[in-house]
Amino acid sequence: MNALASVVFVALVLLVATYLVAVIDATIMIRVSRGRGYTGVWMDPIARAARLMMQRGSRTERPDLQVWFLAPALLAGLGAVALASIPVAAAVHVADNGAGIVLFGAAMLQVMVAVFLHGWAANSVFPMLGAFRMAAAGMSMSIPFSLALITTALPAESLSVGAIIVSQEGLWNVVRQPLGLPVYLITALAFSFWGPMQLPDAADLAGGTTAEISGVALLVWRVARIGVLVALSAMGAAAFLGGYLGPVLPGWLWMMVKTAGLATVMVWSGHHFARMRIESVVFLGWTLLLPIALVDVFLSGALTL
Amino acid sequence: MSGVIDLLFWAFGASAVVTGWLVFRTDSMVRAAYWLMASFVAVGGILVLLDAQFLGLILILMMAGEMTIMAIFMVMFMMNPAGLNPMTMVHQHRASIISGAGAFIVLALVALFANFLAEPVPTGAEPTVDLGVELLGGSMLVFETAGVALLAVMIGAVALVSQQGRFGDAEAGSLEPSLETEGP
Amino acid sequence: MTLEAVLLVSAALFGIGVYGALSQQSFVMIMMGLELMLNGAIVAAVGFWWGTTGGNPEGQLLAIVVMAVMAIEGAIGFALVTNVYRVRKADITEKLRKLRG
Amino acid sequence: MARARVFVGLKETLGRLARSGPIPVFAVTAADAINAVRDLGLRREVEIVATPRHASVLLVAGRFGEGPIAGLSQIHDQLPLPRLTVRWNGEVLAEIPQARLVAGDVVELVDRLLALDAEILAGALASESPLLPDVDAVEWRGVGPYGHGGSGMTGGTPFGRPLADRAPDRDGLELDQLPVSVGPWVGALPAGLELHVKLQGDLIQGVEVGPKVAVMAPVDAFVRALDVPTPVKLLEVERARHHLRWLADVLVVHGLSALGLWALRLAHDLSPSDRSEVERLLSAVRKSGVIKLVVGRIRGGVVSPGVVGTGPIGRAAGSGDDARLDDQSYQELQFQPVIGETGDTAARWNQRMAEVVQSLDLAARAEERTAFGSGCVEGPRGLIVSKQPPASASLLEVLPTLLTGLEWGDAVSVVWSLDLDAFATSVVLLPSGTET
Repeated sequence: MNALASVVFVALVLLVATYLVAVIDATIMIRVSRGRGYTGVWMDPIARAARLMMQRGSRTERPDLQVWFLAPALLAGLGAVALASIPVAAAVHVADNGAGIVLFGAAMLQVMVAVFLHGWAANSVFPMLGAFRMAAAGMSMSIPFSLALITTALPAESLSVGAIIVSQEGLWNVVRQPLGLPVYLITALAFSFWGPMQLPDAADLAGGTTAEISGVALLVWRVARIGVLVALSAMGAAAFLGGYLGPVLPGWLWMMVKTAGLATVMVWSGHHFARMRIESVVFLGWTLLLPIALVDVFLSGALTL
Repeated sequence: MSGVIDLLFWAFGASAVVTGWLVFRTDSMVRAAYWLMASFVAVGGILVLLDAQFLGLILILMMAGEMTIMAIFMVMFMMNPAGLNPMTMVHQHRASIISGAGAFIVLALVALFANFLAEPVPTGAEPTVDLGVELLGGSMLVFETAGVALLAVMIGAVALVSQQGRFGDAEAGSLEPSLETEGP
Repeated sequence: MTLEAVLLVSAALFGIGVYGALSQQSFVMIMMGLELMLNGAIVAAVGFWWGTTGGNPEGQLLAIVVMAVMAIEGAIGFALVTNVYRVRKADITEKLRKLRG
Repeated sequence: MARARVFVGLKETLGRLARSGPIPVFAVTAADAINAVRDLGLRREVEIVATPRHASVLLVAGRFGEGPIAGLSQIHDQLPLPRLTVRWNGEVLAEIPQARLVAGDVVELVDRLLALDAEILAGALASESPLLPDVDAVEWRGVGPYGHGGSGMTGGTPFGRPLADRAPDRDGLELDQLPVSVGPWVGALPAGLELHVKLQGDLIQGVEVGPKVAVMAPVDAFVRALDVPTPVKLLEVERARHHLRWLADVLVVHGLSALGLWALRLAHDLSPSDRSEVERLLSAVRKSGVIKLVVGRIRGGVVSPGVVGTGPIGRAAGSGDDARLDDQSYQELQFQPVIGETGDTAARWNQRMAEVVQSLDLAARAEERTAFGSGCVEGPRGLIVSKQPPASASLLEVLPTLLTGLEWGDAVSVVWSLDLDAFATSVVLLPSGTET
């Protein structure tokens, strides 16, 4: 019973958050494109979802059908698992066991697998190129990502996200580990393949891994992608911005505000920075972010001692 | 509660074995790689059930990357990696089956009939914390050795694959070997 | 969930790994067999730690060492496959009669 | 029974909800309709999508030449059900006779689209059935002991399909080369451009440009200026508009769809007074890092003045050749062309962005002056001479050498940066319609 309740809880949180992020995205889109006097922002995501629900799915010649259908569900599930490892308020969490942050990291690295399978299974050239791009970007970003994340566990002397939040009572990690949050956010863009790192589903691949899907599959994929972004923002808020800690307002509200803030930053970056070349992404990950992340680890370790 | 645990354990165990078996049964190389990853994920679940959360999760975390690399290598090096045309690429098949089954039977017999001392993990223990203390305490040397070994391997691997390796161009002295067996 | 059950699963994984490593022709598939054997080894190691050591962390340490071995095997294996392929254009064992350059 | 009613109710609700959002449209456009389709993309009721899989409506716009339109039937069948084809400002399609004919401007088209879409969503209108039989292009048949066919593990034609052949690559490995053909109608490439590419991973090992799609050449202000002296103001505003529309396209391709929409809005009703707004857009584009960090990092894609001497491409490569220099009224305006150096992708971006501002400046100072009318005009793509193919036509020949060795993403950037006229209409029509 309890398990069922928590599943429903996570699913609801994910859906609501996804809708809100979609609205934020539409709003920024309107503002940047100078589309004055448009009021349909709140309706827009719902309308698009409804249309996709009414569409039939599509087939390519000899796709890997099971994998093709499962990949969007897998991505959605990974977003949910990742979100489940994060306390939304003091001691309110679903799966923050002794090593919650490792669970989160594991789920996020599996995103790479979901996207690769999604692109591979379509048996079509643009999706396949998208899959290879995701593999390259994910490989280069996974180590800085994990390092920046695991560093926040040093002051807490624990791998549980709850303990990490509690350890920021006096001072948030964003101050204590100034290198952590930037590295985390950049790599998070790669794992939610958003904005400057929107490589697998890029426009120069006519939609990349989504180029051959339509209808419900496309809807699930888009929702799941935003869900991953939400999970990444929530973890950023928990690991660097003190999660539910904060004056006056109740904890869950603080968590929501901080998560929305980080999500907005990432979505905003998508409309203001051009998509990077895959080569630059790999270069950035290995030669810039990796050393910075290592310095971050050493500094924080020294500070903790 | 332990009923649920048992159920989960058998579910994980069965899926680990079945997916491990499917690795060598599928035609699609990408599927093979990710069946193997599924097996690892199931094993990770088993480890979590065995109170080794950290190990289980880190295993899943590691395998995402490693199996993606595997899949890409399969796509690179195998003709028809999508398995659009069925093929079996095996040799000494019967011998392999026999030795595989033999290994299983021997180990299974050991597992069933050897008697091990029963000292389970005490309830309320914090294995993750203990492991951390151990890694940076008593067994630091082992841990560091593993790290250094990995570093050496990274350097060695790069030296091996770089086209201009330590011993000059990797192409040097390359020749296409024939599939015919030399001599009787 | 008893130690015997855990060891049975580990034995099955190891057996499948042996079969794969011996039967496959493609280098990468052989590596998969090896990985599967190590997979079984991890299950056994953690199983013993869980069942017989009374929570002595060195048991987990063994599993970590096995994982390191796994990573090493992967890295060296892929490097060798790449190099062999580059020099000999060989991707299956039958194409490698002799190991001399 | 009851369940059926619930299902119908649900479908109605979904349909009503869907109607409040944009209609995803996949456009197959001839040369004379490209700008009209861009204006269509400005309407909130419509969203132009990059792949037929995401579209509800297939829009075939503009006047095509004789014969079937390449790949149209396949695209039609790729649209998910429920689907609908609309033929805009053109003849009846041989392939899709049931396509709804719409004549008129964007407003009329949008009204018609809304009505048709509402009917389709309500189920009042039957969705279009596929045009082609759903059979494999080549029969799949098993050969050999395991059906892998022919010679050994690597080779033969499995199920009658040839395997990708292997070729050496830049890492000294010998890996598969996928022969794929892209286009002529795909969001990643300019309309009408068909490429046959040999891909190794995402590295392009060989390119052939497919056959051109036959279309009627558009008659724009520059073509009219061939024989009628035309106000400088009009010409320069048109030039700036052309470059802004190009900018909109490339921004979308580089993931900046919002800025692209902004550029389209500016281009839609552009006047010399918009200069400050345009400069705001251009600085936003520069801030996005697309020039310095993306196209600026591409190795290759350099077009020398020897290949294309005129137009923004030639000037970006350092050639000072510009027909406006020889025109009297431009001389009165002290016109001096902007001249780049490197001739690479980034240079072409900077060139056009600079020329937008310059053209608006010229238009602001032009007063009532008129220019050209003597059979040769400096068009937005370069020199236009009556009775001769446009200068940009030669770009299609050099495309293979430009793209080979680039990664796919870089290749797409280079292609778009060329502002290709993929139809390369060799026949320039005069206003009278008589071919010269």
